Amino acid sequence: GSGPETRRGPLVLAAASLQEAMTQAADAWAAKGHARPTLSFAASSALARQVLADAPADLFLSADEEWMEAAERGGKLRAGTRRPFLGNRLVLIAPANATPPASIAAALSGLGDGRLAMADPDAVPAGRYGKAALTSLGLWTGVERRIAGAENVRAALLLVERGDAPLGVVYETDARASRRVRVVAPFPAGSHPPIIYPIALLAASAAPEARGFYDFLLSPEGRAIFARHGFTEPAR
Amino acid sequence: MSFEVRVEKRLGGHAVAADFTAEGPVTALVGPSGIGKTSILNMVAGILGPDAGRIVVAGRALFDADAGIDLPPEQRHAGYVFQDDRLFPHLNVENNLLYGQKLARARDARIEAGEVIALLGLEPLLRRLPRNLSGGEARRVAIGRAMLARPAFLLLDEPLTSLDEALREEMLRTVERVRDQFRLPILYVSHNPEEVRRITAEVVRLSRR
Amino acid sequence: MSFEVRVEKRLGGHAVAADFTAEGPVTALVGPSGIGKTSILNMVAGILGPDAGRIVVAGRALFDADAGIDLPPEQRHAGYVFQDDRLFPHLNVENNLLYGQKLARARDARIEAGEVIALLGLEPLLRRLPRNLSGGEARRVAIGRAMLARPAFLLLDEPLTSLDEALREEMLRTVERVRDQFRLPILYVSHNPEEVRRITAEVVRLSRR
Amino acid sequence: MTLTAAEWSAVALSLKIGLVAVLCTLPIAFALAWLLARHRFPGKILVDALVHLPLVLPPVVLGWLLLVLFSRSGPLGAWLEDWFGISLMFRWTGAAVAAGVMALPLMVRAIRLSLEAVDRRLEQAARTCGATRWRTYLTITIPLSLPGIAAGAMLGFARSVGEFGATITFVSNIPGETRTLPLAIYAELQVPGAEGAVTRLAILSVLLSVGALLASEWLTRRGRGKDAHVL
Amino acid sequence: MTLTAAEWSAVALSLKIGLVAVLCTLPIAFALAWLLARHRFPGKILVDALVHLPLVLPPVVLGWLLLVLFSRSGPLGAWLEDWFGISLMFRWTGAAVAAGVMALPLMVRAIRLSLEAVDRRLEQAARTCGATRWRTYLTITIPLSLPGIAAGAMLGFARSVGEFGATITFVSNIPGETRTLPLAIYAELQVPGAEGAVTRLAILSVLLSVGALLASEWLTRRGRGKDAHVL
Ligand SMILES: Nc1ncnc2c1ncn2[C@@H]1O[C@H](COP(=O)(O)OP(=O)(O)OP(=O)(O)O)[C@@H](O)[C@H]1O
Ligand SMILES: Nc1ncnc2c1ncn2[C@@H]1O[C@H](COP(=O)(O)OP(=O)(O)OP(=O)(O)O)[C@@H](O)[C@H]1O
Ligand SMILES: [Mg+2]
Ligand SMILES: [Mg+2]
Repeated sequence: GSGPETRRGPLVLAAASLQEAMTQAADAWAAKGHARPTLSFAASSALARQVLADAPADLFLSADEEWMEAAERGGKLRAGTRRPFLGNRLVLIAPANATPPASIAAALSGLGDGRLAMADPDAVPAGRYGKAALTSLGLWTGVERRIAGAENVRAALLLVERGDAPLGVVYETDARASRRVRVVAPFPAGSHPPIIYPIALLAASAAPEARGFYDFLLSPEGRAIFARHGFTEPAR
Repeated sequence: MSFEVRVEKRLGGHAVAADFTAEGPVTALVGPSGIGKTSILNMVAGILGPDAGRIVVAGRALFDADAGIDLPPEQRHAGYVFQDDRLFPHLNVENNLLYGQKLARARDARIEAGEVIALLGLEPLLRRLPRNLSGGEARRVAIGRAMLARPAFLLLDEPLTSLDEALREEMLRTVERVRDQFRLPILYVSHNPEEVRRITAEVVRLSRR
Repeated sequence: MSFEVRVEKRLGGHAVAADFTAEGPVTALVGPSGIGKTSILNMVAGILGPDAGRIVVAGRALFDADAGIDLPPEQRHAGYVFQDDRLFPHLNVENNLLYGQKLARARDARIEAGEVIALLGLEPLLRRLPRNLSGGEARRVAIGRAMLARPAFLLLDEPLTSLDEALREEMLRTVERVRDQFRLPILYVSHNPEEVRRITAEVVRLSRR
Repeated sequence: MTLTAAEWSAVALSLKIGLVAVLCTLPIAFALAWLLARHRFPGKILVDALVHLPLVLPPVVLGWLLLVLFSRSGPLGAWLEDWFGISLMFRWTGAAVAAGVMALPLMVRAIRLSLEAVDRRLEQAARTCGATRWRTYLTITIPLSLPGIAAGAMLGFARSVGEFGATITFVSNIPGETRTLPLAIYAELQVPGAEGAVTRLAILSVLLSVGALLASEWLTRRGRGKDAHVL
Repeated sequence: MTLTAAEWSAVALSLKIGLVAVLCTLPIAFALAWLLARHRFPGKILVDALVHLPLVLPPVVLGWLLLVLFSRSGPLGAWLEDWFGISLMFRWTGAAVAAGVMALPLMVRAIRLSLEAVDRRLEQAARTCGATRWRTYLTITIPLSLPGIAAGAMLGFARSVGEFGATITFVSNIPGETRTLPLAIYAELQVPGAEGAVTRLAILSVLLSVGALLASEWLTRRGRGKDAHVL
């Protein structure tokens, strides 16, 4: 449970896709005798807007660099604390019970009138990475009209889990978390810009242990927790 | 035999009951306020269900608890002038007047719309909505609507309320004409003994037991 | 001088006008249906604004277009029996009756609630809601409410409609008592010449020009 | 303000989906309102609660329920597919279903309020004039509850135009097919610095519903007018 | 069904926020409904459109607007901070504001429908009986529009309980402070295979609003009852 007012843990604004790993990290930190951090999960865009509106929070973990960049330009980050924190991989998935196609290209050519589920390719970070990857593989024009743009990666995952879409593009972390989908193949790392989850302390941060928790997350011990959920070291 | 009414009905704590058979064309129904005159008219019209009894009008059984007969109001063909008018607020006077006529399969067009409108002096009001009518004007529209529904019998609940002397006289003469010419059975509620005396000798008097 | 009424009002295409001064306690207002009797009562009560004119009751100017006087209805202290009752549907009979009394600063308690309730035979109905009343019962509640509002004058729009002979007699006697004992000015609309004759000699007759 | 093709498409889709949703939901909403206003039956509170469901549950959950029901493997979806060859998944018709479901509770409530205010004695009067039960509904009950019907249609349309969560969850965000104004707005909101585009789209939403507002006011006023036999 | 502490907290928060939102919005909604039902004034259609705004715009946009208005640097936020030392940011009070704003159009419409159905002649009768304009509102107009007030409160409460987009955008998703049932459901939806938890939370939402439904039915029935001087 959370401590009394005087020992309040830092308030962490984190992208929703980090929920499980982040919760475990907070538990681990609290287990060391620290005040448990308060975690608020939402879309990176919503959280970044709150940061820009001077939200009284301590830490911000975004699912993409763009919103972190916007927060920094707005002067809302504590100078020098913005770091690339985590990386991730993009994979093509299919329902677990479907027959496995040989490759990404083979899978996509067999799409027929089925849909390719992915986060909105024009807006949501995972969708934009996916679009870039498919474009560089020369597959985008073939599937462009078959895209089902979901609200976020988890919604895309759901469509594939239920078999409503025969294929989907999601993060490897999402694919690993679900038993009802199978990875067809990962996208080559070079086919899209590096996937980076940046972290930063906020200028408005006032909680005494904010810095401590930030350091903990970036420490090998902290990173190990995220690695267990499939997150990688961010590409430099 | 124009009306044969034998009904019982509990309303709240109060019991309404009537048992009469009327021969003549016009039957007056009188009695103190709250005795159940309107309730009886409602039962004859079919909008209030008796607890028990039997209602026959002009030889046609409208309700018979024992025989399981209970005709819906639209098959009873009453021309009912309600005590409280009940004009349709969204229809103008003309459409109120013609509402019943439009629905009746031209059973018999003995009573002409033009004639009724002239008789009741409603020409200047045809385009008006009910909310813009005076009390007496609304009363006249209610009377006209009932007469134009091509009724098989009339139920008149204090029809002359709010009418001035001249209109009252006109209306009484009309009722007399309907009585004598068309021989429609009429059940007539009134508190005015003079009115009753003029129109019929057959008076059913309800009283508290 | 009880009433001094000089008003003009256009209603739709129709023009209502009156110009009379009444001395006696009771003034009867008669005229054909639709001539404007109710409209005049509404203007005296303050719920219909005249286009022009002047209204003085018992020496008090309620409305004067030239002098810019226009008292709101609640300051006119009318006891108004509406032609269409207008009982408050969400209040039971008792609360309808006492509605005005509760609001009046005990101006004068000349008319007692218990007395009025007994007179109108309303005891058994006190807990009833208006929708469960017969026509005559509702009428009596409307009369009671007006009398109990501690009025400075009475506006009675065909008050005896729907009342049986006995109640009519009772009510007429009550009006006479109010007239003689309390000397409240009364404006009385009726279509019944006999009723009018009995209650006053001062008759204002409205007619079409 | 000139619009891009994508913006036009979103406006047209929102209008189409809103109109279809309201028109198709209206009879259902009227029937439910009538049931709730006029009848007592065991389980009434359950029906009432069910009608409110789309209001109470977060839209995403509703979208998820629709997905479960109408996907090819879902009970209703399989039935629609087998019998009519219709699939709602990823189609604008699915978006209209989502919008209609979300609008339903608002429409039912408004219509029910008006129905409950209709004076039953007027219906009795119509019956004695010879009108059957159905004829009475058409000529008395419905015209007298027109304010509620208009208000319900207005609320429903506005709700449809604003519907986001159930739609994107159920039928995804497909340009030209299911990308209504809110979905287009959502896409813009994900990108920093697109506030201008968001504002433009939001203004379009508001204009759409001001149009609906004017239409519903007109309808109500007409209903109060002189010759209002609606049917 | 035993609940975890987190679930309890979400239920309690939803209830608190829903009640506060409805109670605080009710007088505003009544005033607006009264203005729209009883008055003609230039710009009326604008006020009407503004009232519908929260219905038409996607909730996320509303949340963002609230964020801009109520942030410390925003016009209203700065004012609240300077004068009252209040901040809504990341507080349950902010969630109540968001819920109230989203509920407003539904409440206004329902109340307005009932107000428009009140027979003005009864108000005139009250005036002649000596009631002032205000007294007449309290003793006649408000009791007679109770069905609409109850329906509005019910709709508003249900909408508050289901509110997600504006809340998460405005006041984030903070356990024990702003994580209401819909936000808790959102959190569970991020976990694959948590359908069970989502269902539990959804059922709790439904139960909350069934309670509200029963309360509003009771209120309406009481209003039709015998002694209904509400004030
Ligand atoms: N819904 C109801 N619930 C309880 N009592 C009712 C109801 N409707 C009518 N009553 C009572 O039934 C009795 C008969 O009413 P009804 O309207 O038939 O009287 P009436 O003879 O027409 O009186 P009036 O001459 O005053 O019109 C009255 O005492 C009335 O109060
Ligand atoms: N809102 C309105 N619009 C148009 N005309 C109206 C309106 N209200 C009343 N009138 C008309 O004004 C005239 C006077 O109405 P009023 O109710 O004063 O008549 P009245 O003398 O009381 O008649 P009655 O004896 O029938 O009650 C009538 O012709 C009526 O149709
Ligand atoms: Mg009667
Ligand atoms: Mg009159």
